[in-house]
Amino acid sequence: MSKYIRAKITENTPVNKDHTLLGCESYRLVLSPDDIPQRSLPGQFYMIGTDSSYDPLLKRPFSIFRETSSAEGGELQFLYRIKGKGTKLLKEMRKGETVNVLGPLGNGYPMPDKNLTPVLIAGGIGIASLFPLAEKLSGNIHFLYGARTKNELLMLNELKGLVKKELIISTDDGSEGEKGTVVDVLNRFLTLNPQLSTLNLLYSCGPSPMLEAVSKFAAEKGIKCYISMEESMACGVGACLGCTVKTKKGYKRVCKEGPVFPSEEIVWT
Amino acid sequence: MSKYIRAKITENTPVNKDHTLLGCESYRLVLSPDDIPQRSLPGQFYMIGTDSSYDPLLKRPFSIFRETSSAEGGELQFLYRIKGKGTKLLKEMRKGETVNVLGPLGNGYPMPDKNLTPVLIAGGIGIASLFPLAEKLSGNIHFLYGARTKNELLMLNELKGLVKKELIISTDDGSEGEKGTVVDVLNRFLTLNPQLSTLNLLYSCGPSPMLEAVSKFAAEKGIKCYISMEESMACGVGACLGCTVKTKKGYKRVCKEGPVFPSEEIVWT
Amino acid sequence: MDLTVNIRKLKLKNPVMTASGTFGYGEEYSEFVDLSKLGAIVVKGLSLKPMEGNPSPRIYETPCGMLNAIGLQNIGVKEFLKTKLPYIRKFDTKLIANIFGNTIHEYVKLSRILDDAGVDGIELNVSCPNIKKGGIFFGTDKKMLQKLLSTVRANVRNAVLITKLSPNVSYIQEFAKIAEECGSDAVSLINTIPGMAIDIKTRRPRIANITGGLSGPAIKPIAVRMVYETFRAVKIPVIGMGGIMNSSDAIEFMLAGAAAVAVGTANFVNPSATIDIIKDIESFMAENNITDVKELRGAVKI
Amino acid sequence: MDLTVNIRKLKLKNPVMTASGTFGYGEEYSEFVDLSKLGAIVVKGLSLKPMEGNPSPRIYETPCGMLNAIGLQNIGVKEFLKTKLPYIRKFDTKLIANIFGNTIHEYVKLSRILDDAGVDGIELNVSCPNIKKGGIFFGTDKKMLQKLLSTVRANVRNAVLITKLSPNVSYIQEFAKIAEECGSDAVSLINTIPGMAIDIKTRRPRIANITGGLSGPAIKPIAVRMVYETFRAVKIPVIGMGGIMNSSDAIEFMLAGAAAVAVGTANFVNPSATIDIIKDIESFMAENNITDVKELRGAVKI
Ligand SMILES: Cc1cc2nc3c(=O)[nH]c(=O)nc-3n(C[C@H](O)[C@H](O)[C@H](O)COP(=O)(O)OP(=O)(O)OC[C@H]3O[C@@H](n4cnc5c(N)ncnc54)[C@H](O)[C@@H]3O)c2cc1C
Ligand SMILES: Cc1cc2nc3c(=O)[nH]c(=O)nc-3n(C[C@H](O)[C@H](O)[C@H](O)COP(=O)(O)OP(=O)(O)OC[C@H]3O[C@@H](n4cnc5c(N)ncnc54)[C@H](O)[C@@H]3O)c2cc1C
Ligand SMILES: Cc1cc2nc3c(=O)[nH]c(=O)nc-3n(C[C@H](O)[C@H](O)[C@H](O)COP(=O)(O)O)c2cc1C
Ligand SMILES: Cc1cc2nc3c(=O)[nH]c(=O)nc-3n(C[C@H](O)[C@H](O)[C@H](O)COP(=O)(O)O)c2cc1C
Ligand code: FES
Ligand code: FES
Repeated sequence: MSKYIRAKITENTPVNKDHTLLGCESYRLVLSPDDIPQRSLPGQFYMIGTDSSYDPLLKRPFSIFRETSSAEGGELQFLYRIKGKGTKLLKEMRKGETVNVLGPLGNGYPMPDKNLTPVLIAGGIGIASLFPLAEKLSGNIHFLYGARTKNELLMLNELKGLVKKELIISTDDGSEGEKGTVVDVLNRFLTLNPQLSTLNLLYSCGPSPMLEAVSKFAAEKGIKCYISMEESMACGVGACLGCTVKTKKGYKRVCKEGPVFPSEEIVWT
Repeated sequence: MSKYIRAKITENTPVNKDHTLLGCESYRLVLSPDDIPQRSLPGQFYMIGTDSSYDPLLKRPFSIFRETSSAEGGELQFLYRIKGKGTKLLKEMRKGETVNVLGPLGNGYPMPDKNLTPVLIAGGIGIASLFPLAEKLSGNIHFLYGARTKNELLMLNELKGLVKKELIISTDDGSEGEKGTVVDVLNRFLTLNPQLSTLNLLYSCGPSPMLEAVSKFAAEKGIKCYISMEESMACGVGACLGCTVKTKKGYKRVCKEGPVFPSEEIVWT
Repeated sequence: MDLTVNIRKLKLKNPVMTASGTFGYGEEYSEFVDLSKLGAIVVKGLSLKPMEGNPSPRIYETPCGMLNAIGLQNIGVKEFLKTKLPYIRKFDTKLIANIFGNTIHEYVKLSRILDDAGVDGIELNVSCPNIKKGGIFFGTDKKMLQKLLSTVRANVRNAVLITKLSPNVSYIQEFAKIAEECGSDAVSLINTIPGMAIDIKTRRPRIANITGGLSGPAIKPIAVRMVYETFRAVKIPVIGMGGIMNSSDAIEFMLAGAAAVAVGTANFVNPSATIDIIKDIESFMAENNITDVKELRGAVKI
Repeated sequence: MDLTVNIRKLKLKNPVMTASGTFGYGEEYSEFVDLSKLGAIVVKGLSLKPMEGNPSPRIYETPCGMLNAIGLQNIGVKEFLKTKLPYIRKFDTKLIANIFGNTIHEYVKLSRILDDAGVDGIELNVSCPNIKKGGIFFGTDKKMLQKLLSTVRANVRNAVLITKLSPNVSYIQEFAKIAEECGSDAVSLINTIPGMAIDIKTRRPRIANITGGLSGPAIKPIAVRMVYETFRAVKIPVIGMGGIMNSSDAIEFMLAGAAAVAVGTANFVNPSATIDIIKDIESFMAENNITDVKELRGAVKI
């Protein structure tokens, strides 16, 4: 059961050091909802909006980053990057103000077989969706995390504490970790560890061109791969048919059949 | 010269005790503009808006309540009552956030002859516009101030300190001061002080039905009367012709030829 | 307090229905809305065969509104009857099927199938392209509309027949009159208004289909005006929609002349919008001593 | 960097003009805008005789937009020539007079007077009621429009002639084609869209005139679509407007096909909107290595 509830903001603060740098500005939003919704799965998301004005009108989808519950009630955590109108207004909201949230929504990542050590590949703010998967798998994963530049990288310390296998950081400009795209890194990583290719599983979340590259890579190597897709959303519950992606079985709704799809299903256009 | 400037909010707080009571919620807004605009006259106004969203779209007009200037810069003060969308959003704004202000606009109250002791008649939030006139006239005035109920009355202490002649408070429900409308009070006041009728001058600001009643009263008694009119505004500078009132000389713009008009000019419809 | 309204022979428990295409087949919102509380459910537009719809992006937010070009993706009438109709029938509400075809023949066939299946109402979406005449729409061509409606009318026996008008005309009331003359039981308006947005960085349209339909609060003043004009021109009931977000908006449409209203884009903003609107109409009536919601119909004071 | 654009023989220093009725006679905004920086000033609609206009309320804010029914209040062409024209002539910008009449004859007379007085452009507002035919508008009746435009065309010699189209039609490009065929130098669009709002407490229309014209960001997607459709249908320049608030919006209109743009409601929101837009178009061009603003015209990638 997903729910539509009001939630008070308990925190809404920058998460990266030099967060004012263009395209890097990222925030952590912590909400304490009036009513505790059902626990979510990694990869699921919430639609978040306000009702103070009709501009912006629609809610925006954000992956659930962390969930806690205590005797006093539950908490929902999100990581978001400033993109356009909606996120710009969200960052102006203060502790104590309320937002409306709808969720949890979508399918979430399917769990891997116990004997596998999957490779998680996050690009940019995709970290928000893969981090809880890494937690759920108790860090028994390899984690490749890429961004355009150092400032865009989030949760590095938390990742270092969590990931039990390889953690490889990369940036397009080489300002931190390896230089190159996360797909370059993936390529090198699997070339160095050929034993992982055949038996393994990839999970990826990030910008669409990256997902396409990861999917192609997975197809070439014959590795099973799950990717979390992004599309503009209106309803978030499967009613408007606005968020579809083309799959080999026709258009599917990112909000309902997704956001996580087996990469071989997607028809890239 | 009026100016269009950004101004930082330095205060935005409730001004009446039980300010949550329906229809009474009033706030004081203090702004420190980037650039000090020309000093205003009592009765002039500013258009205030934000640029965070297109809903609300238009700026809203507010009478200048107080102006201060110091070495560090000037301050503009407004008193406003919650009415609809725009004022509801305004009250949510915090210290440190910025608004856009356009002004000072309109004509303001004409100054009385030195030998006159005018009667100022404020209804409800009309106090915001007449208070600075009372100050400018150094309190050498009679002041009648009416509201629907006690909670709606603002600045009572300040008025008591300022007004040197009669200060008569009234409420429709009798919860403070005399019971009855401000026009009832005006009637009684001038009956008791017939000597004031012939030589005097009235200034009034308040809801439209009150202004109409005051105007009729002034016409009957043959007293000169200036009233500050309200109309919905778009531009505030005389360009859109949206804010007109019917006068004996055709439609006139409240934002340009007004907001203050000699009451005998207005054609009530 | 009487909240019931009649769309001719169809009695609704209250004047609030869902707008086609914004409420799926009802099921999608069943977690947030007790479907039995709704005046009626109008389902996503149905065609004879399943339709794929348009490529992405299909939606884009605009100031106080949104553009959509879903491309009438739907499961087809057969699948609808098999899986969706039985589901909705479990609830105590009326079911109105929204349909569209490329030819008059397709509309007729669809209407017959649905009428036979016992739906309560059939809403004809006449704003979709007529393939035969390439780019001419039933909804903007009076002769085509006349032909379509009289043919369909002759084939529908039980369901109430509603014509959903296109706002993309100079005088919508003229089209409403045609609907009335051809025997429509009601008209519904407005459908979305064609619009477009361009990404100045990529120089591409924001919607893959180039243009899309504008809905939401942005279009409300246009919709209210059209309902007002239509109400004065015809005697059949008018179902009003276009940017209804709350009970005040719904009441505004009723004052303009709507017998019932449909809630569209608002469902996306607030999944329980329909229920909130019904509740708040009741409160408004109580506060204003209105005992029958029908008193509001066309009661604007001119 | 070349910001100039041509509306046929009229060369503008940049593509940004003011929309009629939203900028008074220029003077009202002279405290906030260096008028010499504008591509052109389009003044409030003029009639032969001064007009009183409509009773209040004349304006009402709606979601991301506003309704207005000013009722074409204006000082009349005589007074305009005496006091307003000389004022604007002090600035280094082009002057376009927006006019309307109740009859073809009135349009002709007005155009002649203004052409003789040496205005740079005449914009015909054809969305106002034709008293003779009661409720039929030049702007929504093709035959009337044809007659009006060809008659006016024969009487204007020096000023460029611009036809301002009504959005209240099914296919605006058909009206643009008529304007082109009748010798209009350009078309401008869109005018406001008729709308209505009702106060549910008093049950009265929010605008004394009952209906008003909707403008502002709410209508932008509709306007962009119409500019796009028109640009593909005619060869004469298209002047685009409707909800332009900033340089991105202006560029969006140019990509859709506008040779120049007009800024309307935005002036109310930000009195220096026109100047900000010009500056920001320049920055956009610099950042994107665009040397000539004309490159943007119709450059949307389909
Ligand atoms: C399932 C899912 C999970 C997501 N999780 C996160 C997250 O955890 N953190 C985060 O920062 N971002 C996340 N996003 C992306 C986020 O939703 C967009 O960045 C956000 O909607 C942009 O809104 P805006 O108003 O700031 O931008 P604008 O570009 O102004 O948005 C305009 C419109 O486009 C839509 N839109 C634009 N970009 C996207 C997009 N990439 N995805 C969906 N809708 C879009 C918006 O909803 C809105 O309707 C997620 C997206 C999806 C689909
Ligand atoms: C010259 C002048 C001076 C004013 N001074 C003050 C003041 O000092 N303090 C104060 O509290 N109020 C003052 N007002 C009234 C104030 O402008 C309105 O209460 C306010 O605009 C309401 O906006 P809203 O969005 O909250 O209400 P809404 O009703 O939601 O407003 C909707 C629209 O109507 C317009 N509108 C509605 N009511 C009025 C109105 N009475 N006057 C003008 N426009 C209106 C708004 O501008 C807006 O466009 C003044 C009005 C004028 C004309
Ligand atoms: C995503 C979406 C899909 C729609 N699909 C249909 C449809 O299939 N058939 C139809 O007649 N109208 C359809 N509409 C139009 C709505 O039913 C309604 O007429 C319009 O959106 C105006 O109402 P609103 O502003 O409340 O959304 C759709 C609207 C939206 C936003
Ligand atoms: C208050 C107001 C008055 C207007 N007066 C006129 C007019 O006299 N003549 C005219 O052709 N258009 C007039 N218009 C229409 C504008 O010129 C413009 O076409 C329309 O507002 C859309 O642009 P916008 O959304 O940028 O305002 C007026 C618009 C407004 C808001
Ligand atoms: S957002 Fe509506 S179907 Fe996915
Ligand atoms: S508000 Fe525009 S003329 Fe007064």
